[in-house]
Amino acid sequence: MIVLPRLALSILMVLGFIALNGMMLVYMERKVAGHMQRRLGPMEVGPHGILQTLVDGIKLIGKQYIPPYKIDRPLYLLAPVICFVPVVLAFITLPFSEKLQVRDLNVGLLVIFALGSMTVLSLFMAGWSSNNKYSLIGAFRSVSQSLAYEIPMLLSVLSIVLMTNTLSLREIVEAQSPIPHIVFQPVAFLIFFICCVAETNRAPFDLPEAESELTAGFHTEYSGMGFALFFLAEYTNIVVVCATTTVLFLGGWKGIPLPFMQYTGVVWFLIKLYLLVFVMMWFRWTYPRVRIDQLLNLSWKVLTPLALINLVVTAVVLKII
Amino acid sequence: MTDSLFDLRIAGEIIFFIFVGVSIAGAVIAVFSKRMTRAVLGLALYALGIAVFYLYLGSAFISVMQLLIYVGAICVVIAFAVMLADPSKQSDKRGVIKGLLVLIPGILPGLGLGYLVIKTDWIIVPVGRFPPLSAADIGRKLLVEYCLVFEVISLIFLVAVIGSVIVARMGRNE
Amino acid sequence: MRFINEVISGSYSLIAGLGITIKAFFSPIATVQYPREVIDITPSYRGHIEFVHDLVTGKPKCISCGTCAMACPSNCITVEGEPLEIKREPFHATGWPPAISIPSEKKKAPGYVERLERPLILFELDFAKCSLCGLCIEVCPENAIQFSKVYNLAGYCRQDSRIDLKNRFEEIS
Amino acid sequence: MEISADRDGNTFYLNMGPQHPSTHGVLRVILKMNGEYIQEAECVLGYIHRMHEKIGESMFFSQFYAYMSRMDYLSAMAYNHGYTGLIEKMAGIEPPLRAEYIRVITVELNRISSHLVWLGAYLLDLGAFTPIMYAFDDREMILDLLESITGSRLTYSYFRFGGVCKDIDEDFIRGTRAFIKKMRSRLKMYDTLVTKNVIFIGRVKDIGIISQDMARRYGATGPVLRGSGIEYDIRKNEPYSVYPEFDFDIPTGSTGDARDRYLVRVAEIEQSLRIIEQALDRLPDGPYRTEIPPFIELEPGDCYFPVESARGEFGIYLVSNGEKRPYRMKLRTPSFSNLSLFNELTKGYMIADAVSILGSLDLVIPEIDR
Amino acid sequence: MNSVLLSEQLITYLALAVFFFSLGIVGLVRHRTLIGMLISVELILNAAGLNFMAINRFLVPDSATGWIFTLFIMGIAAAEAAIVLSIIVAVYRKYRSADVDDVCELKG
Repeated sequence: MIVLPRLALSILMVLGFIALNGMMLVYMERKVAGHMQRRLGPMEVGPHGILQTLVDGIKLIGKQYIPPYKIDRPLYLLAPVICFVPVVLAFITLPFSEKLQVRDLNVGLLVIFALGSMTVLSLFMAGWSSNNKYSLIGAFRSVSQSLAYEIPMLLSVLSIVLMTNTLSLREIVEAQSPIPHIVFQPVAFLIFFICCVAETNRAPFDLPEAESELTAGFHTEYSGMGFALFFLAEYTNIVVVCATTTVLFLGGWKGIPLPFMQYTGVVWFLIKLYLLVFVMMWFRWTYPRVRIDQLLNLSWKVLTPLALINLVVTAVVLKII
Repeated sequence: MTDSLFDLRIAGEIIFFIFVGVSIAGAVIAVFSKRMTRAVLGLALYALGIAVFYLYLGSAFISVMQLLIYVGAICVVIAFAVMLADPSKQSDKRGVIKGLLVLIPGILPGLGLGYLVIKTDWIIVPVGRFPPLSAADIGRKLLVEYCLVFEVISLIFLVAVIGSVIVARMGRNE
Repeated sequence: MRFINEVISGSYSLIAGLGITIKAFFSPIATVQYPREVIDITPSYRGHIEFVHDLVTGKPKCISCGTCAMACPSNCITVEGEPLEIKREPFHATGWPPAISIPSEKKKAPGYVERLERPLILFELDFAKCSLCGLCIEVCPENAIQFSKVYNLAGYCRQDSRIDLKNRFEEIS
Repeated sequence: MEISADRDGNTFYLNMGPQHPSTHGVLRVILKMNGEYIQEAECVLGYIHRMHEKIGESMFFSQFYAYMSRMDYLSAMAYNHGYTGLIEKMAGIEPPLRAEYIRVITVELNRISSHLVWLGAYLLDLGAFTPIMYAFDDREMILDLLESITGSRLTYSYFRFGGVCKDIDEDFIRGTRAFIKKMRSRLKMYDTLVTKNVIFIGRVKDIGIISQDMARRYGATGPVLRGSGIEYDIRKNEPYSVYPEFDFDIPTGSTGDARDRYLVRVAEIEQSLRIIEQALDRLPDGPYRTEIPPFIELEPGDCYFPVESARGEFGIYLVSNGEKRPYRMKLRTPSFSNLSLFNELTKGYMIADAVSILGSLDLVIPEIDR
Repeated sequence: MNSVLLSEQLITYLALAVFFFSLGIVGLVRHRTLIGMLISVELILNAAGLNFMAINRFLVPDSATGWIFTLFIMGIAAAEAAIVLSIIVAVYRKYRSADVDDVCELKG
């Protein structure tokens, strides 16, 4: 049986990818921010500041653990872990290329959403247990936000599921072999991507950690590794949602054929993935933050009806065809 | 049965017991914790354990739905209520005897059911004979065989949504 | 209809904003990489004060009259001259400053007295208090002090910020 | 967790500040909240109170310059202008015309730089990270220009009784003209990036509406007052210096919400550019300073002299008893009056709106506490 | 009974379900707040779902009836949670408490 070694290798690769990717994304974010603000960003550690994130990570590991007064300690300690683990588990089913996939589950899409919805609980726990009102308000916001945005997200994905008749991510990619779904479903793509931005708490929807209002929101009281885990989870989450978008709408690993396409498809996948990540960063460094009621209004009054209409139209069109 | 396969099954068994522990711990926390936030966490752990049991029972779909609905929706909604209604001031004034007395209504049906479980002669059908069911099968069944139930449930959902909105708005006068 | 209009114009504004930032992304940077590149300081830069180098005598022109110390809003200048037995001429009513000299064109102004020189013992500037307002330079009757062009000042303790201008002058010259 | 709540359990208190990203300094606001909604906002002042008025009473007149810049570090020039103008008015000193023009140019440049800082910081409060960098990029040009004549970048101490301490040169004039040209194109950029942005409009429109009556009641001045549609500008209504010679408008808003205050400030940048342009065109030759004795005395009497700083009316009331030091000095600072609006403004708004309102009032905390 | 592994025995799941069911009932009696009671109800419902799944798997593996019932239970649980929570919020607004002992009068 090669199951066990394969599993171990996959876990190693996923963890390595997450760690590297976290570093890479933080570096990318700083550089994108820097250049959009006509600065250079980090330049000191390593060539062009590549190692800056590593140094920051080491600093965070070395930091003292400072529990605030009157915290709910088990929850306080568990929250970063609970935030991080589901995000990592989502990599189980993400197809990076035809062969580079830990496990193709026939309910892969649902797995990703289920795991994604678990993050909210950790934000709630972090906000509640820190004994800080700013954290509490941040937790409030994150819970209501993710509740509101999960609905249009799932609805917009349903139209894709209707088209492909499967929940397996690999089959969804295979289904868009000449033309990616974004061509047929631009509205669903837009809704899904907006919901992704909101689900990952990125600007302009970064209300749970709005620093000018709530100092740092739910992780105000975290320092050192707790903070690092939240941070890493946030960036990994970005990759997960962008990868999901790539799989659902942009045709996954499909692209101009390369040698060993079964493996090198990952190149196309990563290009599409990081393009989406770049767009997310682009949003963040351009827009002001929306207010909580506007955020909820956008979800309930615009995105949800739009997604429903899109779903119905898709169903009708599919029936006619 | 090769050795390595046997190892894999043993590993599966170990993981199973880990999650038995997790779910029992979660349930105990959910029931006996004084702080509601911890109870919510307990419920989440318990739901996670149950989801893993469903996986062992051969249904990844139900397992994922369990995660999505229980951890992702119900726990979050309960967390929301905890924040809104703030029941953390709950005081447990019961004495030890009363506390133990509370266990009786739980233990009695438990014993009864346990007796039934042991006494009944279950006719086990070997699993491997049939192809595994998929999400598509469920969908088909849901919309053909159990169509009426499905409709009734959706009606209940509608009523629930409208009702909860109305009830939640009731107290708000301003 | 109005709603759709709003949505369209709103989306357009968002896309226009994105256009601005992406243009900035590809345009050259506006910052200076400080330790490697340094911008020249302007000629009128105000550093801490220092003595003017008198080309004739090669000594500070300071006559230790103490006017600068009196003019300083933050009391950061300490001037000590050798004691001289002189009759102090009143400047205004309060008997201050003790001695002051003035350029010849100013001599007719009321309240000034004749020039009296006192050798300088100590001229100390507490830079931590100094706000670089330049009043000491303006009131100096001999034009003996000026702004230096030193700008990277740092120290480990409060004493480091006390600059003895006399010593500094001697070190430089 | 424990929440210090009211007896009815419905409200709780949130301490915003003294160290909070959006109070821009050590201002503390005690918010009485009902969920995300604010019921009361009590401002607690005095964290950096430095007794400027009392210090003024123990100093010679000329010594107080440096302290003037330290109140409002963003528009220090206007504060110097106010103080200089007051003493000149009381002592009957007539500064040369060139000095007055230089004063107007530098004050208006400083006003633009102050508005730019406000623009960036306000958008930072609203969660946009990039405009502050662009604003600081533009401001850097102003600071370079001012540094080239005054020698410092923030607290200038440039004015003197009877003139300014250093003449401007050709380089400065050329640089200023280049800046005006660049700033006009940059204003278009801000218009696209910020003013028309739908998220920005959503965050500022109909937020913190100040009615005309309310603005008058609280003694608000500056863009806060003009945002509510009252055309009141010291430069026009009580002209000082050479402002009557210039042709410029007073931008006013209509509804008095945060967006109007924003628009008024952006329009003021344009008007300031116009003033600078005219002043550069008509800059007269001649001396830049009249020599007066360094330690002047004032006749007994009192005087109030207001100027229009970037934040509103800054006035000094000074009582002299004939000595070299003032007998009593009272500073009227605009942010202090404008802040007093905050409690009434935020009632019923959300905490995010409170940040938006606080930013739109354009507060400089050292000036409030002085 | 051709397997020795406990994870492949019907009795394990049934025992677990019975345990969780009794625990849920204990919680229902023990908790005084509405939210706590709601959590206990969720425990009971999940125990029922586990029972359905186990019996479906071991007794009628060719049918998906148990799965569908579990799905329905989840749906009902979600709807029930939503309703109960809205009631809790309404009650809290009225009585300033989510404690059942405090909410003992029936007039509106």
